[in-house]
Amino acid sequence: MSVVHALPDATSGTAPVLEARALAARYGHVEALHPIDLHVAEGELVAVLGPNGAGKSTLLRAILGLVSNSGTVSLRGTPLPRQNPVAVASRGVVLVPEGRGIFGPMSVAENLELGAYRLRDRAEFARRRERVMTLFPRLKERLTQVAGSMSGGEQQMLAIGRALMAGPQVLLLDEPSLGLAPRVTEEILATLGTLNGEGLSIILVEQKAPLALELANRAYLLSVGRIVATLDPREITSYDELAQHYFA
Amino acid sequence: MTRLVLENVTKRFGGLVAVDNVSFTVPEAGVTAVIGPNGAGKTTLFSLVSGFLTPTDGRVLFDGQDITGLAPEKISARGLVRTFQLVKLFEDLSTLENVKVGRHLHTKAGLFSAFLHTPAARREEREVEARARDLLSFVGLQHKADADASGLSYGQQRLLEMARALAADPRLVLLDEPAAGLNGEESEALSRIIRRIADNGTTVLLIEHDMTLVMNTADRVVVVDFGRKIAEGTPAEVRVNPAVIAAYLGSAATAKAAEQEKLNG
Amino acid sequence: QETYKVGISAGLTGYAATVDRAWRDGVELAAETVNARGGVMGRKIQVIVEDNRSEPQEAVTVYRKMLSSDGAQVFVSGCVSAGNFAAAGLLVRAKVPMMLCSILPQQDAQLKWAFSTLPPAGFEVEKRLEYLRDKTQIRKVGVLHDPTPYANLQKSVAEKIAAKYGIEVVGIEQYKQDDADLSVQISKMRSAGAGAILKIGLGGSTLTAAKNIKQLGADMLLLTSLEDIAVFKPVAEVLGDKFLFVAAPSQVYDAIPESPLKAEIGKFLGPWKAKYGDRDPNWASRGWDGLMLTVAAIEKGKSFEGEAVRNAYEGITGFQGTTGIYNFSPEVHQGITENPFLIATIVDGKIKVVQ
Amino acid sequence: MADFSYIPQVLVSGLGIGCVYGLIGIGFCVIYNASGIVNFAQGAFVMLGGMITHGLLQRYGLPLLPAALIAIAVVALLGVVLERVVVRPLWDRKATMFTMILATLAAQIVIERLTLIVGGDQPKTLPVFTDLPPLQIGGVAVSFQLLWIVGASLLAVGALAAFFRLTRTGKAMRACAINREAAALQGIPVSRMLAAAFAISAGLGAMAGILITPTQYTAFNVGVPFAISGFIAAIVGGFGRPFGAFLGGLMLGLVQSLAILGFGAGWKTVAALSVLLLFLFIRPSGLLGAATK
Amino acid sequence: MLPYGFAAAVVGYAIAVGGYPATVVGFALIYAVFVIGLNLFMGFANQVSFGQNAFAAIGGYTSAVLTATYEWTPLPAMGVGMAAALVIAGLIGWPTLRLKGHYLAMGTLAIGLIVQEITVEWTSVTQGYMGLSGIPPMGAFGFEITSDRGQLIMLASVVAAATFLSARLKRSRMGRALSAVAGSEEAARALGIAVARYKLLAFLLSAALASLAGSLFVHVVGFVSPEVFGLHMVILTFTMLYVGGIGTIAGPVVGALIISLLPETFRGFKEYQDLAYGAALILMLIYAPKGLSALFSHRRRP
Ligand SMILES: Nc1ncnc2c1ncn2[C@@H]1O[C@H](COP(=O)(O)OP(=O)(O)OP(=O)(O)O)[C@@H](O)[C@H]1O
Ligand SMILES: Nc1ncnc2c1ncn2[C@@H]1O[C@H](COP(=O)(O)OP(=O)(O)OP(=O)(O)O)[C@@H](O)[C@H]1O
Ligand SMILES: [Mg+2]
Ligand SMILES: [Mg+2]
Repeated sequence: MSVVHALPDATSGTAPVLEARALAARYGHVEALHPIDLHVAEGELVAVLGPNGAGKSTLLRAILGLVSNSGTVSLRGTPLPRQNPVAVASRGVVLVPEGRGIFGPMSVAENLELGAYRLRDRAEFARRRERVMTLFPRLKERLTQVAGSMSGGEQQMLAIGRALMAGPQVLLLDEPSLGLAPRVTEEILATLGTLNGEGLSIILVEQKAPLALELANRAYLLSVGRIVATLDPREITSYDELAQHYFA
Repeated sequence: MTRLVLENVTKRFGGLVAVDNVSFTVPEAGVTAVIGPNGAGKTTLFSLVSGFLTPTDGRVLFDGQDITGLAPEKISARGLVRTFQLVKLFEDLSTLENVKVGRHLHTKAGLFSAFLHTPAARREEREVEARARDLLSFVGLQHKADADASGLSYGQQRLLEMARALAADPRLVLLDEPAAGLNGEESEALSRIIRRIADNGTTVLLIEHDMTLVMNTADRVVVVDFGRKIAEGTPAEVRVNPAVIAAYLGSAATAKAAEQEKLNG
Repeated sequence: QETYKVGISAGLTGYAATVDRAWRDGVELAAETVNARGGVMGRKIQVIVEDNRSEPQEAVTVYRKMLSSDGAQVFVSGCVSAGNFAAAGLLVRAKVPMMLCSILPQQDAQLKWAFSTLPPAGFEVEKRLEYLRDKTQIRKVGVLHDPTPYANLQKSVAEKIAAKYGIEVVGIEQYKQDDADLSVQISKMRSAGAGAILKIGLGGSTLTAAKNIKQLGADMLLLTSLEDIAVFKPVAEVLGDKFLFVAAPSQVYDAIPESPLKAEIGKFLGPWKAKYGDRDPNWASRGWDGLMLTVAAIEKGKSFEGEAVRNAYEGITGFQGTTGIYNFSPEVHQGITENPFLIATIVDGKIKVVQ
Repeated sequence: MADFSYIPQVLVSGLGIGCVYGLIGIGFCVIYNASGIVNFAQGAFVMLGGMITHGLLQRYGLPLLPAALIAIAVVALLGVVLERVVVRPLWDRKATMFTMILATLAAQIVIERLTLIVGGDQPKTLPVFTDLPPLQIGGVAVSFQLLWIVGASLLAVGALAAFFRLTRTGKAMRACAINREAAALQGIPVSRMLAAAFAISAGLGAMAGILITPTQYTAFNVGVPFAISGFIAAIVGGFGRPFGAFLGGLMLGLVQSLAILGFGAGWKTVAALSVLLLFLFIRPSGLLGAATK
Repeated sequence: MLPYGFAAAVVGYAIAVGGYPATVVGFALIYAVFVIGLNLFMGFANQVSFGQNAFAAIGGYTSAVLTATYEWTPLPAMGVGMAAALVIAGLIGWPTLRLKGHYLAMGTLAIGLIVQEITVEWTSVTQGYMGLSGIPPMGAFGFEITSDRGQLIMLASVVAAATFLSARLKRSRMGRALSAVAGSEEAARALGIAVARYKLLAFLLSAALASLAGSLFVHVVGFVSPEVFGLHMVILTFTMLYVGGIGTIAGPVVGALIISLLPETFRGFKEYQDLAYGAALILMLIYAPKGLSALFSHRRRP
C-alpha cells in the first residue's frame, strides 16, 4: 500500500470547491485540531477517517465556524466568513451534524421545508422534495409525524434529506451511517455515490471505513487532531493495513 | 435459567403499533442481540423492559418476577440497567463522576453521614472512586477521567455510558447500539469488552446494527421488523434467514460481512 | 457653621411614591423657607432624603444610614407605616424622635418617640357620610378599601358610625392596589342596593373604579378619600358630577374663607406654586407642617437634642398648620384633633367645594 | 332577600379581565416560541403601550389611532433594542435560560425607572375607543371596550397561529427555539429571527397595553402585576401556545372573579391559584397540552 | 479561596465599623442563608422554585407570632417555624415535583403568592400590613444578642455553617445523585436514583434554610410585615444566586454580599440609583454568565 502525500485530484486542473488552509480549532485552551490543509475538488467525494476523538467532527465544525477556529476556508476561491455558520451555510456549505440536529418537536415535513429555508423557487422546492421522498420513502410515509418521536435511523434519514433540500454546493456529513441498519447504510451510501456521480462535492466522515473507501476518491486519515496521511482508496487492499494507520 | 421473559408485549403510540405481541426469553448466560430495521421497535422494546414506557399489553418477567409497569428506578434497583441510544450523560460532571453516579445503588451514605463525613462514608467514597477508575480503564477512557463529559467525542460518550451502566453491577444490562460511532477496530475491542461483561456473569441484551459485532459477540439473536419478532436463533442461523436478509441485512451487506470476516481472518 | 440634620425616609419608589415624593418636597420647601429666614436657633437645616422603596427592610437600612453615617438628629418621615415601625426600635435606642406622615407604632416604648401629622382615620369618613346625609337621598352605601392599615382603620370607623348618619353600609369589599379590575366588587355592592361607594385608598385604583362604574352602566356616586388632585382630574372626566372627594384645605385654598388657616396655607402655597406650579399641594403641605412643627419644638425646648425635641413636641398645642390646628400632649401624638376636611367635586376641570 | 342577578355580570367581568391576562400571556408565548426565553420585561412593554399612547394624545394631541400605531412601533423597536443590548450578548455566551430571565427582569427595572423619570408617577388612562353606554344583554352590561379586547385577542391568536404554523419565517423562528445550532446550519439567520421575535412580542405587548388601559389606569409600575398574571395565563395554557394562553387568561379571570365573589378580594389569589393548581395536577399538560415535547 | 476571602473581608469590615455597613451586611448574610438553600434546589438539582419566599414567611411569622404574641423564646419558635415550613413544603412538593418545567414554576410561584396573601389577610394573627412589632432579638438561655457586632457574628457563623454543610453535601453520594437529577432525569432513573425523592429532599432542605432566614430576619429587625417576604424577595435572591454563581459553593454568599452592597454604592445617584443598579446587573450577567465566584476561581466546578 502506498501513502501519497500530494495525491492529484480526481479532476485535476480545476480549482477546488472547498479549500481549508492552516485550519485549526480549539475548545477553551485545548487545541483539538492542529493547523491542517485540506481540499475537495469539484465532484469529488473525500472521506475523513480516524479513531474516536481524532478531531473529525471538530474539523467539520471548524469549516462551518461552529467552533472557535483560525486559518482560512474558501469556497471556489472566495474566503468564507469565520465563526459565522449562518453565512457559511447560506453559501451552500451544508453540514449534517453528529447527532443529527433535527427539530424534534416539529413535523417531518416542516423539517424538510426548513432545509430549503433559503430557497424561494417553488418549483425547485417541489423537485427537491420529490427527490428526497424517492431517496427515503420512509420519510414520505411519516411526513406529519413529530420528528422527535421517530426511531434513530429514521431521524438520520431526515437529517440527510433536510440537507439535500438546501441544494448544497458541498455536502459535509458526520457519520451518516450512525445508527442505521446495514441495508439502509448501504442504500444511503449508494445514494451519496449517486449524488456524487451527479457532480455534488462531498466530505464524508465515516467510521465504517471499508464502505466509505469504496465510494471515496480520496481519504484523509486524522489522528489526534492532525492529518497523518492522505490515502488513495484504490490502493488500499486490506482492512488490516488501514487499521495499522489508525493506531500509528 | 432465564433472566428475562417477554410475554406478548405490545406497545401502541396512537395508531402506530411500535411493538406488536413480542415474546422471547433471554437466558442468564451470554449475550443476546436484538436486531431489525430502523424503526422496527427495538428501542421501544428496551424502554418497555426498563420501565420508561408501560406496555399497552403483555408482561415482562425479570428473574421470575413480574416487573411490568414498575418505575424505572425500581427496575434498575432490581439489577436491570439500560443505556440510551441517544446518549444521556450528566454533562456538568466529569467523566469519572459520571461513573461514580452509577454506583448509587450500591452505596448508602445518607444526608447525615454526608454532613458529618463519617468514616463509613469516607470509606464508601474511596471504594466508589476506585471502582469508577477501574471501569474507566475497562472501557479505555482512563485518560479522560477528569474531562467534562460534554467534552468527549461521540464515540467516547457511548463508552462512558456503558461504563456508567456497568458501575451499577447489573444482573442484566441493556445496551442500545453501543458500537454506533466506533470504527472497525474499536468495535472489535468493544466486542471483547462485551464478552468479558458476559463472562463476568452479567447478562447482556444488546441492540446493534454493526453486524460484524453481532456475529462475533452474540450467542443468540432476535430479529424484529415492524414491531413483530420475525426470527430468532444463533447468529449463523439468522444470517442466512431469507426474511432477515430481505428485511434487514440486504444482500450486499451480508456478502460484505462475510468478506470482512475473511479479511480479518 | 453647624447644621441641624433632618432625615426623611420616604418611599420615593414603590406604592407610596406619589405621596412620599410630595411629602419630601414639602419638607424640603419648609426647610428652604426656614433657612431663608436664618434657620432655627442660628442653625441652618440640612435635609437628608433616602428612598426606602416603600419597603420595611429597606427602611431599616436607610434609617440606619441616616442615623449612623449622616448623623440625622430628627426624622420627618413619609407614609410607609411598616418602614417606620421597623425602624422605630433603632430610633428609641438612638433617642431620636420622628414626625411622621403615617400611623403610629403600637409598642409603648416606640410610641413615645413617634408623632404624626395624620388626622384621625374617622375624619375623612365622617365628612363623606355627612355629605350623603345632608345633600343626597342615598341611604345605602358600599365601602371599597385596600388592605393598608390606614384604609382598614377608616373602614372600621365607617362600619361603626354610619348608623349615626342614618346610613346603612350594605357591602364592604376589599381590593388590592394593583388590581386591574374592580367591577366584581362594584357589581356586588350595586346589587346590594348601594347608591354610593366610599372608596378608601390611594393610587390609580380610583381611576379603575371610575372606569368600571361607567362600564357597568351603574348609577352610583363615587366618594373617595384624600388624594392627589392630578389623580382626580381623569376620574372626573369619566364620572362627572357623580364623583366626589375628600379635600384638604390646601387643595381648595380659593374656596375657603379668610382665617388663620388660610393665612398659614398661603405662606406655604406661595413658594410652592412658584416652584411647582399647579402640582397638588396636599401631601406637601403636610410635609411642610411636619418640619414647621419640628422647628417649633426646637425653639420651644431651646435644644437640638433628641430627647428635648421629643419632650417639646408633646408640649405643642394650638399650633396652626396648613392642615389644621395641631394639639399634642403626652397622651396624644397624632396632633390634628379637629376635622379640617371638605367635600369637593370637579366641574369643567375646576374644583368646587360642595360641603 | 339575597339578589344573585349580578352573577352573570360577574362572569362577564371575569371574562373581560381574563382576556386582558390572555392578551399579555400571548406576548410571552411569542418570544418563548422563537427562542425558548421567558421574557419578564413583557410587562414593561404592556405598560409602555399605554403610557406612550397617553403621552402622544396628551402632549401632541394626536388622534387615537395614529398615536396607538406609533406607540406600537416604538415599543416594537424597543423590543429589538432589548434583544440587541441585553439578550443577544447573553445568548452568544450561551447563558442559561434563567440568566436571561434575570437580565430581562433587570431590563424591566431600567425601563420602569426611565418611564418614571420621563413620565412621572401619576396614574394615567386612555379614553375608550367607542364612547357609548354599555350594551345591555339580558340585564348584563357589556362594554364596547370589552368587545374590542376580545376581538383583538382572537385576531392576535389567529394571526400568530397562522404565522407559526404556516409561514416560513414562523417555522424558522420555532426552529431557532428548538435547536439554535441546527437552525443556523440551515442558513436561518438566527439572530435576526430572535430580534424579530422580540419586536413582534413587544408590539403585541404594547397593543395589549393600549387595549386595556381604557378600562383602568396605567402608570410606570403596572408592568410587574400584569406580567405575573400574563405569565400564569401562559402556563395554564401550556406554555408556548398563544391560544392556550388566551384560554388560560380567561380561566384565571373567571376563577378570580368567582373567588372575589365567594371569599372577597382579600383571598382571591389564594382561591384562584389553588383552583388552578388543582387543575394542573389533574391535567399536567395544561389546557391544550404543552407546545413542545 | 478568593471568594471566601472576599466574604470574610466584607464581614470583618462590617463587624469592625458597625453602624450602617453592619445593617447592610447583616441583611446580606440573612439573604445568604436563604440563597444557600435556593442553591441546593436550583443549583444542585437544577429545578425551579419561584416560591421559596413562602417558607421564609412561614419561618419568619411563626417566630414572630410565637415570640411577640405568645412570649416564647426565639429558639423553640424557630424550630416550630422550620417544622411548619417543612410540612408545607412536603405537602406542596410531593405532588408538584412530579410535574415538569413550567408547572413546577407555576406551582411554586403560586405558593409564594398564596402565603404572601395569607400574611396580609390573616390579620388576627399577622396584623396584616400593620406588621408585628416587639419581636425579641435572637438569644437563648436568658442571653440576648442585641449588639450589631453580636448579631453579625451570629449571622456569619450560621452562613459559614450552611456553606460548609452544602459543600459536604455536594461532594457526597447525595450530591452526586442531585447532579444526576440535574443532568438527565431519565439517565438518573436508569441508574436507580429515585428522582422524585431526591428532588423532594432538596426542596425540603432549601425550605428549611428559607425558614431559618425568615426567622433570623424577624429577630434581627424586631419587626415583620408582609412586604418583607414578597415577590421582591424572589427576584432579589434569584439575582444573588445567578450573580454569585449558581451551583457553586461560594456563589450564594458572594452573590448575597455583592447584590446587597451594589445598590448602596449607587445610593448617591438618587433618582438614577435603580437605573445604575439595573445596568450593572445586566453587565454582570453578560460578562460573568457563570457567576462572579466562577470568575474568581479557574478551577473546574466539581
Ligand atoms: N465541547 C468540547 N469541549 C472540550 N473538548 C472537546 C469538545 N468536543 C470535543 N472535544 C475533544 O476534542 C477532541 C476531538 O473530538 P471530535 O468530536 O472532533 O472527535 P471525532 O473524531 O469526531 O470522534 P468520534 O469518532 O468519537 O465522533 C476529543 O479529544 C474531544 O474530547
Ligand atoms: N413516543 C412515540 N410516539 C410515536 N411514535 C413513536 C414514539 N416512539 C417511537 N415511535 C415510533 O415507533 C417505531 C419504533 O421506534 P424505535 O425507536 O423503537 O425503533 P428502533 O427499532 O429502535 O429503530 P432504530 O434502529 O432506528 O433505532 C418508530 O416508527 C418510531 O417512529
Ligand atoms: Mg465525531
Ligand atoms: Mg433505536
